[in-house]
Amino acid sequence: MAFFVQKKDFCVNHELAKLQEKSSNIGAIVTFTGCVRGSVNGQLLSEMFLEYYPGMTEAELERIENEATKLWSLQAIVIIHRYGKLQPGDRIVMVATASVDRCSAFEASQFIMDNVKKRATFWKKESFTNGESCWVDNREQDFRRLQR
Amino acid sequence: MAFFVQKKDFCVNHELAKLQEKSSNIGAIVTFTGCVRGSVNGQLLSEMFLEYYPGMTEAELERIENEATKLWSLQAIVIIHRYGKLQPGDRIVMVATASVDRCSAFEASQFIMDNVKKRATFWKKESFTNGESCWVDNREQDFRRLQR
Amino acid sequence: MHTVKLLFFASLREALGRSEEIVEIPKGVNTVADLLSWQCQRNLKYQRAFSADKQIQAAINNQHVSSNALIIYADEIALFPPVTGG
Amino acid sequence: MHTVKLLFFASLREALGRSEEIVEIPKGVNTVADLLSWQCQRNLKYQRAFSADKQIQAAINNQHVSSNALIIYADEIALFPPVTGG
Repeated sequence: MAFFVQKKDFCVNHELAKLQEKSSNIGAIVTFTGCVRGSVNGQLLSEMFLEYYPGMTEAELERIENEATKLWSLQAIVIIHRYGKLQPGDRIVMVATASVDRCSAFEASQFIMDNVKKRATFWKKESFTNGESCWVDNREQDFRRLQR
Repeated sequence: MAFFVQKKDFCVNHELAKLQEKSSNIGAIVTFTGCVRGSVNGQLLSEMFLEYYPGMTEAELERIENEATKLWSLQAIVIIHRYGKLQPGDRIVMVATASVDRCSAFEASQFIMDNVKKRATFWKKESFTNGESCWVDNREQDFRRLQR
Repeated sequence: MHTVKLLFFASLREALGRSEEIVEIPKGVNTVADLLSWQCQRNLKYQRAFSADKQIQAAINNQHVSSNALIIYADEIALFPPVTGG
Repeated sequence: MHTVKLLFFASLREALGRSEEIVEIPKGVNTVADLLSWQCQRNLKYQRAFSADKQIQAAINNQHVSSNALIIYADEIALFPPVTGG
């Protein structure tokens, strides 16, 4: 079980290798990688800024990992989430789960990602090539208001 | 959409990079990696041999990919499955799916893996450190018989 | 007197122009909901920053807390818009 | 005469000691099921290799086919135990 909140990018190969060192009986590894999209609602993105709440964020990621290990038999988990300035195409987050069987690895990975999205204290601010920028939460609300 | 049946190992980083070249608007990439386990039913594995049916295997992987692209909006898929002699810990198969959203990437990846398992014409023969070896299908039947 | 350090994040931090603030919690402000409505009454900037549609949430001791959570024992309370990580 | 090339894979190939065989399909052997039971009657080795618990499956033109599929137009039929890839 490991989690990292960091500015720098990460190497998926390296993380998978570290995961496999944890147990010789891993049969399935699922990774989810979230990336900065090139455009949002048709608007070209120039940059994403990620803010986080030091202390609580790490505590929340740990709680999520603990919950996952109680629900599935997992041999290893790693969560890496970046903060600071990111460019389109950059990796934002990776969740990797390793298990003897495929279903546990898939279900745990989805559980962890859903909870990282709902509970991990990160906030995204998107800047667009047209000079505009806004916090994703506002955009979501605006987006929902537009759809009504 | 790409699929490879090959003897040699593959590099997950390299495959992810190729996937991201396919579209600038990828938000989520899910990879499933299946590996040779160290032991099976408590027996230490020494080697796995994978046989496949050239021609039909590739055709079946292509059919599975086509079905996935009809069911989910995916920007890229890659399936890599190895054959020949593999050691414990070696990668056997990788399925990677890229989409704008997380759910499509996850669901498509599971769909593809389930179908690769049920339909792709590969057969595994496991050799154990105690000198025994058997085809996985027989082991499955023996295993099920044991459990009755 | 109940002195509390408030931490502000993301769009709330930008709207208020500050990332933290030490405040004296007035009598009768016992829950997170009380705290948010008190913030609204402070001035126009706070009123807009804490308006209902902003869905401001709180955390105490590195844990999410609901709006009816008691704040009377907290010495630090984080306030922020809905999280958008992952 | 209906000549067919049979391909054998995995444990079936090992049980029969060969990976393929050209056979003349006798009259009345019209479906995959007919083909499997004909194989069983050939000799003891074939009978064991094609016994029901082996769950031998077939493919024609690179497609899985069910046991009641017609084989009368096939010039190549693959026969194999359940697949165990992935």
